[in-house]
Amino acid sequence: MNNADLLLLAIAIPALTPFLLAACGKQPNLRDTVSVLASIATFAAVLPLLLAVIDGARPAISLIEVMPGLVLGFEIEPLGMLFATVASGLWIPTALYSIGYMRGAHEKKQTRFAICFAIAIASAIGIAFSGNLFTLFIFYEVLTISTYPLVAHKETPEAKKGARTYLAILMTTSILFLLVALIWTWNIAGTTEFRAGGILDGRLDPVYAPFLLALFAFGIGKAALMPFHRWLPAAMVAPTPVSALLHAVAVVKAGVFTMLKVGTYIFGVGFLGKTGASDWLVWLAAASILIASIVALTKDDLKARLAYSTVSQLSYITLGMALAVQMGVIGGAMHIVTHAMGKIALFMCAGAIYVAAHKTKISQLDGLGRKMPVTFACFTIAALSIIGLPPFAGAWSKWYLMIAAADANQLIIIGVLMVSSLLNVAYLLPIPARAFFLKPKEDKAHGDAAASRIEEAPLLCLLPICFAALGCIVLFFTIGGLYEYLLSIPIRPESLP
Amino acid sequence: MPEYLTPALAYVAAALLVPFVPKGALRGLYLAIVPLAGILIFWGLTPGTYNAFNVMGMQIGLMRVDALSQLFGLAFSVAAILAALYAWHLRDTIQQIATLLYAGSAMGAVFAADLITLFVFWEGTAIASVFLIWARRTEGSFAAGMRYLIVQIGSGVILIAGIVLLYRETGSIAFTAMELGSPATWTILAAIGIKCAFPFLHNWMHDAYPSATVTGTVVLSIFTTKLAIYALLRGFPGTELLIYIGIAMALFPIVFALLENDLRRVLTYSLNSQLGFMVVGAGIGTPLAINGAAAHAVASIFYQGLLFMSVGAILFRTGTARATALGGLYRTMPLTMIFCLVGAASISALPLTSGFVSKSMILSAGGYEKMFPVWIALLAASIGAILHTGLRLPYLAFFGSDGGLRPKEAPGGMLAAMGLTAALCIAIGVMPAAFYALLPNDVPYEPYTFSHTIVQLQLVAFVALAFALAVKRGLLPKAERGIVLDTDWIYRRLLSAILGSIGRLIAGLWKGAGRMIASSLNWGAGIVYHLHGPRGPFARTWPTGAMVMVVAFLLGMTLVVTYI
Amino acid sequence: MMSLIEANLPALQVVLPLVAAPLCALLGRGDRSWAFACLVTFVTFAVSVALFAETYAGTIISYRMGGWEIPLGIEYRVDRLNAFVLLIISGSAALVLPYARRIVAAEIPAERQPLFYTAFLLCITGLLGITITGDAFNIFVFLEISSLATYALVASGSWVNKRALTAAYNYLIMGTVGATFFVIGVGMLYMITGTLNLADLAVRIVEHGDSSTLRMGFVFILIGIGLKLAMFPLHLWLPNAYAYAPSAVTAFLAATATKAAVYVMLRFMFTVFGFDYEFQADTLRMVVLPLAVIAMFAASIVAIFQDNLKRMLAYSSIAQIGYILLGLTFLTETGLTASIVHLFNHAVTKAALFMVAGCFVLSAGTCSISKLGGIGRDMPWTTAAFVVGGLSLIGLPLTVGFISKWYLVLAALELGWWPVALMIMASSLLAIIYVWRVIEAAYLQPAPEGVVRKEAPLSMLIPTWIFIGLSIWFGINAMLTSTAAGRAASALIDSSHILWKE
Amino acid sequence: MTGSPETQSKSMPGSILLGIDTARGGRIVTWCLLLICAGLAAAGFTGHLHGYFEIEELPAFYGWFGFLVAIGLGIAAKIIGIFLKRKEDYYGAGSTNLEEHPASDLGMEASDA
Repeated sequence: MNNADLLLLAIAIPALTPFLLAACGKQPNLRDTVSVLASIATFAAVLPLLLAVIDGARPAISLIEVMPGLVLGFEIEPLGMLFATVASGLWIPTALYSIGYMRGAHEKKQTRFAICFAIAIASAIGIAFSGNLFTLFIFYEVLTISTYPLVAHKETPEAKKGARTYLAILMTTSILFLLVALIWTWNIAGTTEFRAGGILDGRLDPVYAPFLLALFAFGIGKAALMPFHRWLPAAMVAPTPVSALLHAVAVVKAGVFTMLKVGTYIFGVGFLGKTGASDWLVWLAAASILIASIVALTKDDLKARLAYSTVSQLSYITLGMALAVQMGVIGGAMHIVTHAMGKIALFMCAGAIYVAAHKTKISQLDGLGRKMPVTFACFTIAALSIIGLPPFAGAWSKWYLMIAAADANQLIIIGVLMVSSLLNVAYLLPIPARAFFLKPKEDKAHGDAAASRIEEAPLLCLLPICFAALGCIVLFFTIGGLYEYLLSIPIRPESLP
Repeated sequence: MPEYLTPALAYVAAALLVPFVPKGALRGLYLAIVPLAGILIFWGLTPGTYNAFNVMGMQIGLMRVDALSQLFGLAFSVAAILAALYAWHLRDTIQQIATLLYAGSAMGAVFAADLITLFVFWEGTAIASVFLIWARRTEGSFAAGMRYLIVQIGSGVILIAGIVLLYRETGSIAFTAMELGSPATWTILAAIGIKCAFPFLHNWMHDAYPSATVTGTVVLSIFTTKLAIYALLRGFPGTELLIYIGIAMALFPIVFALLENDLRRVLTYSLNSQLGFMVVGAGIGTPLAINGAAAHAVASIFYQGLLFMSVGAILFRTGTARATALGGLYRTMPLTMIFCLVGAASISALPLTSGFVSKSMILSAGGYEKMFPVWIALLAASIGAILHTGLRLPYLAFFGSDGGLRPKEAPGGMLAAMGLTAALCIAIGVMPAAFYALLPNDVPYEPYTFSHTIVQLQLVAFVALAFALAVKRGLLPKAERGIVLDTDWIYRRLLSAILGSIGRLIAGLWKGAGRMIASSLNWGAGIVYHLHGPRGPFARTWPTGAMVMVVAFLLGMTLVVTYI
Repeated sequence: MMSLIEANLPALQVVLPLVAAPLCALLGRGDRSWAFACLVTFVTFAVSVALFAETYAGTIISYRMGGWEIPLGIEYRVDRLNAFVLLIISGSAALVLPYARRIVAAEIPAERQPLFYTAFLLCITGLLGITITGDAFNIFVFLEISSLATYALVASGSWVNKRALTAAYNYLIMGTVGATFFVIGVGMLYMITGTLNLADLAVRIVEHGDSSTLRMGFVFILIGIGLKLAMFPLHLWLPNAYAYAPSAVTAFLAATATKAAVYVMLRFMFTVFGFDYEFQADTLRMVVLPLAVIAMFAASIVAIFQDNLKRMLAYSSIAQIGYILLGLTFLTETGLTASIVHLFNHAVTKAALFMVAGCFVLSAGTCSISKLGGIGRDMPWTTAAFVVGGLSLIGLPLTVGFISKWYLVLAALELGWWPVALMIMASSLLAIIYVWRVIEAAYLQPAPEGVVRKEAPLSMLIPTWIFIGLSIWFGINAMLTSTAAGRAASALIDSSHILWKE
Repeated sequence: MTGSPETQSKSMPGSILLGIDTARGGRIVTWCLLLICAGLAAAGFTGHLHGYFEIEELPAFYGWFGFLVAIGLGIAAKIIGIFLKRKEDYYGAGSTNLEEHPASDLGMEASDA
C-alpha cells in the first residue's frame, strides 16, 4: 500500500464510519466499539504517513477536476501532517471519553452524535491534507455543517440558539470573506495550490495584500479572531466531548491551521514580511489575546471560561503567522499541538465534573477537589501547560512565539505574551485552587467525612483525562523532535527580507 | 547520552512518591532523608558542568557545580531537613509534596548552568510554593495565594522574555555574569528583582508569607528570596545600581517592622531588610563583598528560619501571631523563647552568632571600598534590625504585657528543629573558619578582632538600652490591632478601584451599546419586516391593476434611461 | 429511417410534443394519458440529448421549416447555447412527469387529468419552441403557446385552493402584457429591418444604425421578456402562480419557464442587438443591474418571512433570477458563463426543492413550515433531499450552487466590482437563513401531535433524488456544465460587438 | 479559676524568669543594661579601635550612634504610623488580616490542660 492510498484511507475510514455506525445504531455496545475501532484505524493510517513525511515523502493525489483548473486534490506537507496527526490521535481518547460521558450523562441520540463526530473528523483530516485552498475550503464547510447537529445536540432552546449563532458566524465569515478571498486568489494567481514561498509574491500588488489578508483572516472564522469569536462560546452548549475534541482541537485548530497555511503557502512568510501586510493582524491578534483573556476572567461558567481561553490561545497561533518570521510559523504550529493537548484535558475535566458532580459553575466547585482529586490534579497540569509554565508542553510554544516576536522586533508583543500568561494564571488556576483548598459552601453543616469521599467520573472519562495530562508533560521533554520536524516546513528562506 | 540525575530530579521523584509513604513517623523520616540524599548527589563533585545536552540548538546544563552553587545547595538542603523536622507533626500530603517540589526547584535553579533550566525551576518554585499558602484553606489565603502566584509567575515570564531577548542578542543561553545595558539584561534583572523583593516589587512577600500555614511560612522564608540573591550573585555581581537598591531595601522595611502587629509580618519585613544587605554585597561585587553576601544569605536562611519557626510555634499553640494578643509567653514556652532569642541575637549580629560573622563581611567590604554612605546606611539598618527583630519581637511575644495565654510548649518536632537551627547559628558564629571555607571566593577574613567585637557589643547594648527607655517613655509605636499600608495598597485598593470603575464603565457602555444596537436592530428588523414580511409591500399579492402600473412605470423609466 | 430522423431532429423536438398533446386528451383515463405523456417527454429528451451531442463540438444546426429559404421561411437554429437550454427543459420534463402521477392524482380529479397532461405537453412544446426557433415572431407564437398552457396549468390548482384562479388570472394579465410588449418590440425591429430572422436581424440592425425606433424596440423587448422571466419588480405574478399551481407544475415551471425566457433575453441582447451601441450596455447596467441586486436581497428577505414553503421557494427563485441577470449585465465571458451555468444549476436545484415541497404536501397535507416540525424523522429521505438542495441554494461547495456562485463572484472580481462581489455573498447568507428555518423545523422542532406522516412514494422520491444527485454530481464534477456554459458564453460574446472589448 | 494566678505560674517551666515583665523587673533590666553599656564604652578605650572611616574614631561612636538612631527610628515609625495604619478590615472580608488562623492547621493546647 503506497502513501497515496494511505492518504485516501485516512480520510475514507472516518468518512465511511458513519454508515457502519448507522447500521449498528440499535446496538449501543457494537456502535461504540465501532467508533473506537474507527478512531484507532484512522490513527493507524495516519501514523505511517507521518513517518513517511518525516522521511521527506510528500504524497499527493488528485481526485477530480471540479471546474477547469480547480482540482479536488490532496497533498501532504509537514504542517498538514501535524494537524492530521493531532486530530486523529486525539480522536482515540475522545472516542473513549465520549462513551463514558454520553452514557454517564444519559444523553439522547448517541448514534447521530457518533455519526456527526466521525464526519467532522474526516473533514478535519481532509482539511489537513488538502492540496489546495479550494479543497481546503470544501472540507472547511463540511466541517461546519457536520458539527452543527453536534452543537444543537441537546435540542433545548439554548442549544438551538447556540447552534444558530455557531452556524451563522462560521457560515457568514466563510462565505462572505473566505470564499471571496479564495476566488480573488484564483483570479490573480491562477491557482490555489499551496506552494512553498506562497503563490502571491509578484502577482499581488502589495497595496492590496493587507486587504486580501483581512479577507482571509476574518474569513477563517474558525480561528475565532475577534470580533468573529462569538460562535465559540455559543458552541459550548454542546455536550462536552464535542467541546473537547472539536472546539478545542479539530474545529478551532482547523481554523488556525488554515491561517498558518495561508500565511505560509499562499502569501508566503517572505512576502508578508516584505510588504508588512500582516502588521495590522499582529495587533489585532494581540488585542484578541488580551481581551478574550479578560472576558474569560469574568465568566463563572466553567466551559464559557475555557471557551474564551481558547479564543485567546488561538490568537497566539494567528499571531505567530502574522509575525511573518520562521519562528512564528514554528511557534504557531507547535502551539497547535501543545494547546490541543492542554485544552482537551481541560474540557474533559469540565465534562467529568459535570458527569460526576453535575456542576457547571466555577463558584460551585469549592471543595470538589477532595472528591475528585485525579480530575483536578489533571486540570491543574493542563492549566499550567496552557499558561505556558515548565515542565509542561505549553512553555515551549510560548518560547518560540516570544522568539518570533523578538525576531520581528516586536518587543511590545513580547509584553503582550507576558501579560497574557499572567491573565491565564488569573483565570485558570483559581479553578483547581478553589476545588482543592476551599470548603464547600453548602456543605459546611455536614462534616468533612462526607465531603472527602472520592466520587470520580467513570473510568472511561478519567483515563483519557490522565492521558492528555500526561501528554502535556511528555511533550515538554520530547519537544526537540517536534521542533526538528517543524523545521521542515518549507518557507523558502531566500524569500525572507 | 545525557544523564539526568540531579538533586532536583531526586526531589521531584521523591515528591511523587510521598502519597505512597504511610503518614506518620515514616513519612517524617522520608521527608528528612530526601534532602540528605540530595546532598550526596552534588557534594564532593569536582567543579564543572554535569548533565549537559543540546535541545533544539540550545546548550542545556542541568548541574553546574562550583563553590557558589554548592554553598547554596548545601544551605538549602540543610534548611529542607530542618523544615521537615519542624513539620514532623504535619499530616497534610499536599503541603509535604509542595515542600519537596519547592525545595527541589530551588535546588534545580541553583545548579542551573543555563537560563532555560533556571527559568524552568524559577517557575517551579513559584508554582510549588503557592500550595503552602493555599493549604491554609481560607478565603483570605486563597486570594493572597492568587496574588502571590501572579507576582511570582510574573517574575518568571519577565525572566523568559529577558532570556528570549538575550538569546536573540548573543545566541547563547548560558547563565553567567551579565552587563546591564540591553533590554535583555534589564528585563532579567527585573525578574530577579521581583523574587528578591526590591523596593516597590517587594510587597508579594509581606502579603503572602503571613497568609501561609504555620509550617508553610517557615518553608517559604527559606528558598525564594535566597534563590534570587544567588541569581544576583551569579548574574549581576558588581552592578553599581544594586548598591542603591540594596540600601533602600535595607532601610525602608525598618519602619514597617516597627509598626506591624502581626509578628510573622514583622519577620517578613526584617527578612526584606536583611536581603538588602545581600543585595548591597552583590552590588559592591568585590570578592569579599560576594563572600559576605553569600555568607549572609546562608546565615540568614538559618536565623531567619529560626525566628519564623519560633513565631510559628507560638501561632501553632496559641492560634494567633498578633502581638496584641500575645505577651508573657516565657512562662510556658521557655524553650521556644530561648531559641527565639538565639535567632534574635543572630539577626542582631551579636558576636558568637552567625549574623556577626556574615554581616560584618558586607560592612567591611563597604568599608574597604571607602563607600561611606553605604557603610553608614547599613549600620543604620543593622540598628533597625536589632531594634525590631532583635528586641521588639521577643519582647512583644514572650515578655511585655501578659496576654494571659498559657499555651503548652511547642511539640517535639518543632523544638528539635528549632534547637538544631539554633545550634547551627551558634556553631557558625563560633567556628567561622569552617564556614568561610565554603564561600565562593578565597579571601582571608577575620571577624573576631578586638575592635570589631567590642564595637558590635557596644552597638547592641546601646540599642537595647535605647529600646528599654523607649518602651518606658512610649517613644516606640504601640502594638495595636490593625494593618499597615504598603505598596499592596496600589493593587489591592487603587488598582482594583480603578479597574473596577473602568470595568463598570465598559460594562455600562457595552450594555448601553448592546441595547442601542439591539434596539436599532429591532427597529431595522421592524422596517424590514414591515416591507418584506408576509403583509409587506414586497410580499403582498398586488391587485392586477397595480401590477400593470408597475410594469408601465418601469417601461417608462427604462425608456428615459435609454434615451439619455 | 434513422437518417431521416437525424436530419429532422430540430423539427421533431417541437413537433413531437405538439402532436402528442391532442392525442393525450383523447386517451381518456388518467393513468393512460400520464403514461403516454411520459413516453413523449422521454423521446423529446432523447432528441434534446442528440441535439446537444451534435452541437457540443461547435456545430450550428440550421433547419429550415418546410424547406423555405431564410429569411422568408422559419429557421430552427440550434447552437451550443440553446441545445443546452433544450436539454434543461426536456430533461426537467422527463423527470417531472414520472413524479407527477401520484401528486396529480391527489390534486386533480381523474377525469380532468388527460386535459392536464395535454396542457403540460403543450407547455413543453411552447418552451422548446421558444428555445429552438431562430425567428423572432415564431418566438412570440411559442411564447403564447407555452403561456396559455401555463395559465391553464396554474388554474388547475383550483381543485385544491381556489386562489389558484386569481393567481392564474393575474399571471394571464401580466403574461399577456409581457408578450404584447415583446411583439411590439419585434414589430419595431421589423419596421427598421424588414426581417424577423434573428441572424438576419443582427446584420441588418448594424447596417441600419442607431435610431429612436431601435431604442424603443430594445426597451419593449427588454421589459417584455423581463416580465416573462420575473425580473424584479416585474415578478409580482410569480409567487402566487408558483404557490397555488399543482406541485408538479410548480416544479416544472421553476426549472424551465423562466429559463427559457432568460435564454430569449440572452439571445436578443447578445446576438440580435449585439451591443453595437453604448445605450444598450448602459441600459443594462443602469436598469437591470440595480434591479438584479435588489432582487437578490428583497426577494431573499421576503423568503425569510414566508411560512408557505412553496411561496418561500418562489421568492428564492426571484432572487436566483437576480443572479442570472447580474451575470448577464457584467457583459464578460465569465459573467455570461455564470449566468448560463446558473440556468442549469438553478433549474436542477429548484426543481428538486419544489418536488420536495410536493412530497410534503402529499404526505403531510401541508407545506407550511410551522407545521413541518419533526418531519425529518418521519420522512428522512425527502427531508435529506431538502437539506442538500438547500445547501445548493446557499451555494456551499460540493453542490451546483457553489459552482454558480464561484463564476459569478469571479466575474465580479475580474471587473474589480468589489461591492457587487460582496453583495452576492451577502445575499447568499440570506439564503442560509431561509433554508435553515426549514432545516431547524424539520429536525429540531417537535412534531405536531396526532399527525401521521409517511415517507413519500418511490415514484416521487426517485425523480427528486435524481435532481439532487445531479446537483451534487455537477457540483463535484462541473467540467461538463462549466465547459458547456463557457463555450456558449464565448459563442454569445463572439456574436456580439461589445464596444469596450479589446 | 481555682488558686491564684501566681501559684499556677509557679508550676510553669519558665517560672525562673517570673516577674521580669513587671515594672520592677523592667527597672532592673534597664539598670543592668546601663551598667553593661557603661562597661562596654569603657572597654572601648582599652585598645585602639581601627575602623574604616574617621568617624569611627569618635569616642564610643557605635554606642551613641546606635542609641540615637534607635530612638530616631522609633519616633520616625510613630510618625509614619499615623499615616499608614489602618483597621484590620481595610481590605474587606476575605483577607488574611481579618480572619483567624484555621484551627485545622494548629495544635492549640493550654499548658495546664
